[in-house]
Amino acid sequence: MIETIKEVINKITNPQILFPILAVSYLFVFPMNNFFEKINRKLGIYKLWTRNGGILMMSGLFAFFCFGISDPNFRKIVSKPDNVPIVGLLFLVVFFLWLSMKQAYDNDARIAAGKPPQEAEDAKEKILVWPDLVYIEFICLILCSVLLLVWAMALQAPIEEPANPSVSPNPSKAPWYFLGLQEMLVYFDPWLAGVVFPTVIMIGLMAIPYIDNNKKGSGYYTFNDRRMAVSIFMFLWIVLWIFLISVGTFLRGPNWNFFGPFEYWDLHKLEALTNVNLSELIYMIWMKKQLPSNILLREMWGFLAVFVYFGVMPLLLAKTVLKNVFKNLGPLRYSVFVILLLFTASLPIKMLLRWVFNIKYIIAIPEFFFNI
Amino acid sequence: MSKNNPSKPPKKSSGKSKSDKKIPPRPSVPPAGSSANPTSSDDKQVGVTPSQLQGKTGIVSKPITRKAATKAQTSAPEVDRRTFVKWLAIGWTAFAAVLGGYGSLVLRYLFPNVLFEPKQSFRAGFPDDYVVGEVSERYKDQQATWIVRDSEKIYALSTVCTHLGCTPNWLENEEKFKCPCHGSGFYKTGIHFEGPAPRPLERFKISLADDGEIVVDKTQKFQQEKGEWDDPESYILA
Amino acid sequence: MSGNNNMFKKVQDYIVNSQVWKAVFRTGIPRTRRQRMMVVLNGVFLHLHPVRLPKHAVKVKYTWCMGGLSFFVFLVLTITGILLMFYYRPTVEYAYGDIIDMREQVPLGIMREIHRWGAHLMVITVWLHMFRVFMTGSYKPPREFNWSIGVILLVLTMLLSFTGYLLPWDQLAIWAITVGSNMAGATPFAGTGGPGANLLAIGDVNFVTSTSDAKFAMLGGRFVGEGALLRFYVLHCIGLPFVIMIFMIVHFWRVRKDGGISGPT
Amino acid sequence: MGQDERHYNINKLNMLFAFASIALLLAIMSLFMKDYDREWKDYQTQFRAMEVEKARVKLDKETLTLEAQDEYNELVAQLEKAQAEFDAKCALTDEIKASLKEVEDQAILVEQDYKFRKAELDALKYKFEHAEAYQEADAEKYGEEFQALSERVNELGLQLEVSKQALKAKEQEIKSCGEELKQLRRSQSKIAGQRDLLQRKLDSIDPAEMTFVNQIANLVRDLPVLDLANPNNKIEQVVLKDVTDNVNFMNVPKVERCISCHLGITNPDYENEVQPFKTHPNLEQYVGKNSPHPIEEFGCTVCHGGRARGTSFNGAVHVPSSPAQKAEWEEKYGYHQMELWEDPMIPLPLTQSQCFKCHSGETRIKGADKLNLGLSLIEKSGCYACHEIDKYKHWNKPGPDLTKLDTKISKEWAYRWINDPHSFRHNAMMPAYFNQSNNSDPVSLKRSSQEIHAMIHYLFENTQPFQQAKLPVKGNAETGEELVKSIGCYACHQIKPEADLVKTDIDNLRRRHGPNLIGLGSKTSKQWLFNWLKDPTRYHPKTSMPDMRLTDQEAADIAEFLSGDKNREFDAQPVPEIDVNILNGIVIDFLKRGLTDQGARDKLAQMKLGEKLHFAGEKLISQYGCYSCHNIKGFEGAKPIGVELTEEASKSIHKFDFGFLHIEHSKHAWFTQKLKDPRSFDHGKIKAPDEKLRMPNFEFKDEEIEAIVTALMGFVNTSTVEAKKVPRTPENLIKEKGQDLIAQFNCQGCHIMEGNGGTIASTVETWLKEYEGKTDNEAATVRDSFSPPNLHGVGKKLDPEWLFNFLHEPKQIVRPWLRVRMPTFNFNVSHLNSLIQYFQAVDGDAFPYKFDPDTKMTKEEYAAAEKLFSEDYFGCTQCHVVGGKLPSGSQDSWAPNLALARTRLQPEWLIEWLKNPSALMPGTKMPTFFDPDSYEESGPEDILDGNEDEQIRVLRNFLMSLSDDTPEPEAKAKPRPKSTTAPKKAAPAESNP
Repeated sequence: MIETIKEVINKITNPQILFPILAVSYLFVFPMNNFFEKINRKLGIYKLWTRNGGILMMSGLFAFFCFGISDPNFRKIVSKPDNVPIVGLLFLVVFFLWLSMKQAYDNDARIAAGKPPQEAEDAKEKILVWPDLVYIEFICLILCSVLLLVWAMALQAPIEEPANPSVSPNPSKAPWYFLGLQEMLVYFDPWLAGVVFPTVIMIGLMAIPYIDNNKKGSGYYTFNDRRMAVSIFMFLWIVLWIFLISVGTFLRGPNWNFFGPFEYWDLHKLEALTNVNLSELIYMIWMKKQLPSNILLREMWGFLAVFVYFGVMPLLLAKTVLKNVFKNLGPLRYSVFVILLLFTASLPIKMLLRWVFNIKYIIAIPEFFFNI
Repeated sequence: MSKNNPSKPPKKSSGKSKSDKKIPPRPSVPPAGSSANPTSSDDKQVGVTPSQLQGKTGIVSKPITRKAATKAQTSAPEVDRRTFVKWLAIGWTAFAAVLGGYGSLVLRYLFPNVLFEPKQSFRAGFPDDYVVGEVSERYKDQQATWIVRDSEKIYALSTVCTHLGCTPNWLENEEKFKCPCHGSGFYKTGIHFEGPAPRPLERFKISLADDGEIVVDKTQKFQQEKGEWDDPESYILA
Repeated sequence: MSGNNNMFKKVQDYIVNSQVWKAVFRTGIPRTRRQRMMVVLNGVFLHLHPVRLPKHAVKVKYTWCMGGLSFFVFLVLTITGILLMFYYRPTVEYAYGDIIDMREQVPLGIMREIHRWGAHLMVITVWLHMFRVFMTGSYKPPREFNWSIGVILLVLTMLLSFTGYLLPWDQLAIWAITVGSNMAGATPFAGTGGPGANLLAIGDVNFVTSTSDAKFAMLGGRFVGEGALLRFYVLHCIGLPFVIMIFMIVHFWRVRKDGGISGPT
Repeated sequence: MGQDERHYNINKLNMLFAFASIALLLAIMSLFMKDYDREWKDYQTQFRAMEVEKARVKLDKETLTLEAQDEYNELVAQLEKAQAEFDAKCALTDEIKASLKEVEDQAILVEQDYKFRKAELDALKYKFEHAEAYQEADAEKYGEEFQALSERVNELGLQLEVSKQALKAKEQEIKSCGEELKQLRRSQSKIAGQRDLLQRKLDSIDPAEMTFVNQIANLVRDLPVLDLANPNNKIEQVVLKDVTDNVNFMNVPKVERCISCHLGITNPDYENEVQPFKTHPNLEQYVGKNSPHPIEEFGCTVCHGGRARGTSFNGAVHVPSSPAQKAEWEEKYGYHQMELWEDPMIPLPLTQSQCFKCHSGETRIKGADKLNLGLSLIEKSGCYACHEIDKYKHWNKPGPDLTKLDTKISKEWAYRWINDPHSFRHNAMMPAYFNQSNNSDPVSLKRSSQEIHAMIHYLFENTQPFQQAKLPVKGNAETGEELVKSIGCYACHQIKPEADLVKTDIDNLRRRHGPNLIGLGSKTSKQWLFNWLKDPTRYHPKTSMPDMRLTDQEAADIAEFLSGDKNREFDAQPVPEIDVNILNGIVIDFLKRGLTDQGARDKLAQMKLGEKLHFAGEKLISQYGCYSCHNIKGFEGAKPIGVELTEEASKSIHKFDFGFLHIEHSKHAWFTQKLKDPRSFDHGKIKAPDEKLRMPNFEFKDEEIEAIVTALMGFVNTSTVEAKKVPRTPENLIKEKGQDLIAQFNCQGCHIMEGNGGTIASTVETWLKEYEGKTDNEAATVRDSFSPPNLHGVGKKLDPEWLFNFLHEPKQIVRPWLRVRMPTFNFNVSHLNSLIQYFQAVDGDAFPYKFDPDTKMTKEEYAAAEKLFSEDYFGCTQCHVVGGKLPSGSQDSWAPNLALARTRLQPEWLIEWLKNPSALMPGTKMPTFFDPDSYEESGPEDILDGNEDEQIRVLRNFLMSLSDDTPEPEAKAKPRPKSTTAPKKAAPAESNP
């Protein structure tokens, strides 16, 4: 029985399955528009953000780890000193997600009832910084110190064999906070995953205040007032960042193969990795022709796809789905926003292409290290 | 206080400091008996709480004073005060101890458990290895030490000339140490007798180990001009 | 008992009224409202705060205290980091042994554990701080710029952690950095493995080579070796802390100048 | 609550603060405790208690023995008396003190005055010199002043001397009074020195002996934080400059902290204590201060492995030597395997492996029996043929030459042999390639049979013609058997099946130098055996089988005897037919490597059966690496197929494929498994036939595996101990080369060399019993007389020229009574020279310097010598053979031919030998005529005035003059051969081992 459950979990946690599940369910958990909102209400998903929902989520997570810890493979991965912070991170993220969403929903309810949000209610009253704030901060610091000391006593900082440039450990992992990027390496070339994407992420983050011109929702927790912003952020933060880090930490073993949480990390496990480039797919498989020798001709379709994606899609979106957004943001903001959005979406799209069509590169010009 | 705080209007601050001085004794006055009876609220209104006093200083608006007073009515203030002091005292005592802990943590951290420096003490064989009246140069290069045995004792001489730190040579025929740099001369005992050296050579601490072997400890020095050569640690009897 | 008490009181009064005490603690015990305000105004650290705040801003539920904790953990890291520098030598010869000795020999070498876990904790608190700021919409005008500073602080935090990762000079360190630095080698135009590198050539002379690309600039060598160790050490101990301090000052300053902690308008 | 500008209840905050602070305080305190609580501190505390206990016991013993000594008691009494006397007479009275003080004060004053003036003088001197040098005006003035002052100083100097003398006299006066007391004290401390030392030690370490304050201090010094100052518990470490740890980028000095817990390691008092306090065994050899491997220079981990910096049980990476010990450690020390250290401790049974790091040149390392056994097994099994090992680079291929195979064996025999060599001969050296754990399934078995056919086809097709002489005479099996048993075949061969119970040791391995000779009748023909015995090198030019110089009759007899033994069971094994289908499969697999699928198929269709067999055979021989051990035509110069082993044990553990086997993940476990079942790492894997593991099975016994693993664990990168290696001096190199040759030619199968070998003696004993009718006891006592001689001291004894010729071609019979024969080995000139140099190096004799003393004698001398030689005196001829004249005594005590002394022995040695034979060769039968204890009276008085030296000299000269009817040895006629003027028979240097 327990073995079957483990088997099922091993299967489900495969990113090919788990990622789509997360991506789809995310739409209902953080509904972007009324359609999803309706379903959310109908299914009662919003109840997650109540006290009971919080208890349920936290205890569910806790129960999962309790269940898993009896398994030697799971225990080994989870209790690696450098992985413990990520376990902690998972609990913290779930907790704070719940905390923020609960307050947001409470406030939304108040606003719906015609009352100001809780923060506005509170803000009417002024509090002296000394002693309340200062004191509470001080206590926080002390508790934080306690946490740090206990952590330091409980876990030894890892130290492995002396550095050896001729023997690379399998798997070689980047520090955990970069594992999201390393996970992207599976789908993108290093220049994209390691350089362009981090840069875009940084610029995108910095650009948030300038794109989001929604006047509402400043200084209080709310979901209704800034549905679009919150749900996009949640996708980036929970699905593309925290989730990929967890995958990279717990589920990627030797040779960067996927391993379920209850699976033994076998060095010799092989996975079929057979990929084709878009050009090959089009010319050789669909058109049954040879690859043209001219690079530009060969990669014509790829360039076209990229052009359509970044050039035509924004216009199309502006006319259709994002009509309102375009109206709200104006052309300049909109174009920055939509480009960032498309960059964001390119990761799941590339993942899907890989999983469904085994596509490796949209544009593949290895002669110039230019692969997309 | 006004002296210390020249930027503030003196009048105000002096007034405040006056009231400040008055306050502390008052809340502490109520005897133990009254605290056992916290519900007798009428009396308590006489006892002035700090928040009321704040009101009196006139910085805070009236309604707050009133509120505070009502609050004082409902929750026994002197009990509050006692618990206040109690927990605060516990908290700060513990925190002071924590600071002490941090201090000793850093202090202890500064002294490692091992040293990578070359050892300052060395074993120099057994007393019988040395001939009476001879200056042994066995440890001159490695340890910068001469070991001398005379008719009654063995002592360890530093090979550093007291003039400018050169290493003198032992001239066996002339029975003296002669420094090649500036010509200082020392007797076998280390006493200087010629040249510019201002004082005799130094002697090192010397002792016998458990197994009877000689141990020379270079961290401890004995100087003749300070009369330290009589110290029993500066020689061993042979 | 009461005599003792009086005695105690007298001594206390004497001390509290002495010139030294007053010179140090300007405001005295902050019992009055005014004193309480003065404490905050006069203290160099406390005056990061305004004197009064709207109530929601005092609630931990609202702020999660994550910004403050991030700063506190940074201070802890600075102190433990300085102490670690007493025993650590950034050379391929000694680095590994020195770290081993932190556990085997150095008294209270647990300092290293505090430092390492503190670094992880700081990354987490910074992320959660940003999460909170986003959820409360606190980046909205007038705080747009400070959000951008915050993003820079986030990047610096991760870089600090990343540079520190190499210093133990064990397998974990060297290969994590190798993976990380290989990405730098794929920088477009500036890395030998990146697209466009071979366009930066005049005639047959290539200007982006393995000794002149982005990866080399990072490592001070073609691969992770002595040069990388020293560079990372200098960046970790001096370069990045210096930069992050400057940005932190700006960040804190802007928090106050942008109207204090965010709240509903 | 809200309106007073407060939000939180201050009391609750206070409480929260108090709790948080207390929590933090507790956290810090436990931090201190955790840091303070170290294993080594506990051990040191325990050790101190033990030390106190031991010191107490010793002190008591010492005191008791002292008090039992009269001398001591007397001394104590005297001392008491002297003390009393001293107190009465010489006590320092105030008066004396005052007078001394007066003199002292006077002296100080004078000295002070002198010093002041001296200082002024020095200053003035400088001024004067300066002024003169720069020709200043007042130079003259200074000169005068200087003159005046120096006179004054001289005067003062005199005064000073006087006052010092006075002081000295005064002091002497006081001192002399106590002189006797001092003398007594000194002699007491001489006698009771040991006790005083112990007492002093005890005072410093035993809390019971301390004052109260010191007891407190003793406690306080080890408290947390305060232990920064001067603690009892300290980490002890040794930093080794020239023994290093490899941290991949460079080698860094080892920092050894093992002695922080292993506190009694160098102290013989702790022999019976438990770990970690136990004394190291064999302190004279290891760790001890006067041993060749003192701990200050070698540390511990250079031999034992592990993490030298570790200060905890797990941190030092201890490794248990058995599952039982592992369980024990887990309970006792919380042991867990530390995976993240590449150099874990070597399990105790394998520790000898590390001797190889520095002693790798030596063929047999003294004291490392297990390692030696492992190395011997590697040599015997020919591991070095497939796996390159630096040490054995120049060794010959271990297997026989296969280029003339068709004359020796049949195809059927070859099939059965390759299929299962151990079924023919239980201890065959040829390992088994087939019927192994990865090729025993039905499909593989079928394929195997065709593979063998193909290889045999190739081998028999690629042979050279070999002319076999016909048997000239008919042999007699019984005589043959006697010959085999007596002439020395048993030094290298065995015939009877060896019981499995026989332990594998070096001696047994020497007996297995050549193959076991059972069942030879099934293998080869009488004729081939005859030809082989007559001249082995004709069939196999590089064989180590020597020429026994057999007559035709002898060779025929032996051939008759050996070929009589047949292995019927083996002969009955079926040989399957060639199956073309399976063969096609094999061929096409190989064809596909170079061709396309279709191309391969086309090619196959064109091949005839013979071609297929030839093609597959060639590929298979190269796949299995048969040519690594055997000479096979077409594979000259092919590279061996195995992994190089020179630094095998330095390879990262990650590079060992443990497959799906659940064994301990350590190198030694992997080696053990590999040797036990070489193919087992294929277990559970799906592999094509040519991807499968190929290492054959040698069917080693468990103890053999342990020995080989010991050797393998020593095959490491030695850059970390470069400075500690046995120095590569010319002498060492010569010795090592000689030892290497001795191992290759199995000299120690017959001779005892450097105290080892001579394993043939036991078979000589059997022969004596079987054929000479000796009883068990007789045979045991005389067996050494009938065994090959002990070669102890040969370098000093034998004339190098003679030795050279003898080794090359042992024509001269030194010991005619011996049945065992010194064979003619296939030595080349460089071998011969190396061996002679080796013999001389072992004896510390300079080579090739030779001193020829004058051996001429006067008539009287000759007469005297003859007398000594005669029956009346020493009776040399009773035992010694002289030319054709056999001795008169019993054969058991016969001794070498004295007629050869002139050419064979070194004259200098002969003198020493006559003087005291047993000093040169302990246990020799040669009687000692000149008793070394009473040398002056030992010689007969009536000859040469009883002058022993003279007697020995003339006797020596007499012996050197002896000759017999045997012709003058040719060596005398020729100049000493150099390597360029090699004797005809010796093969050129490069063609031989």
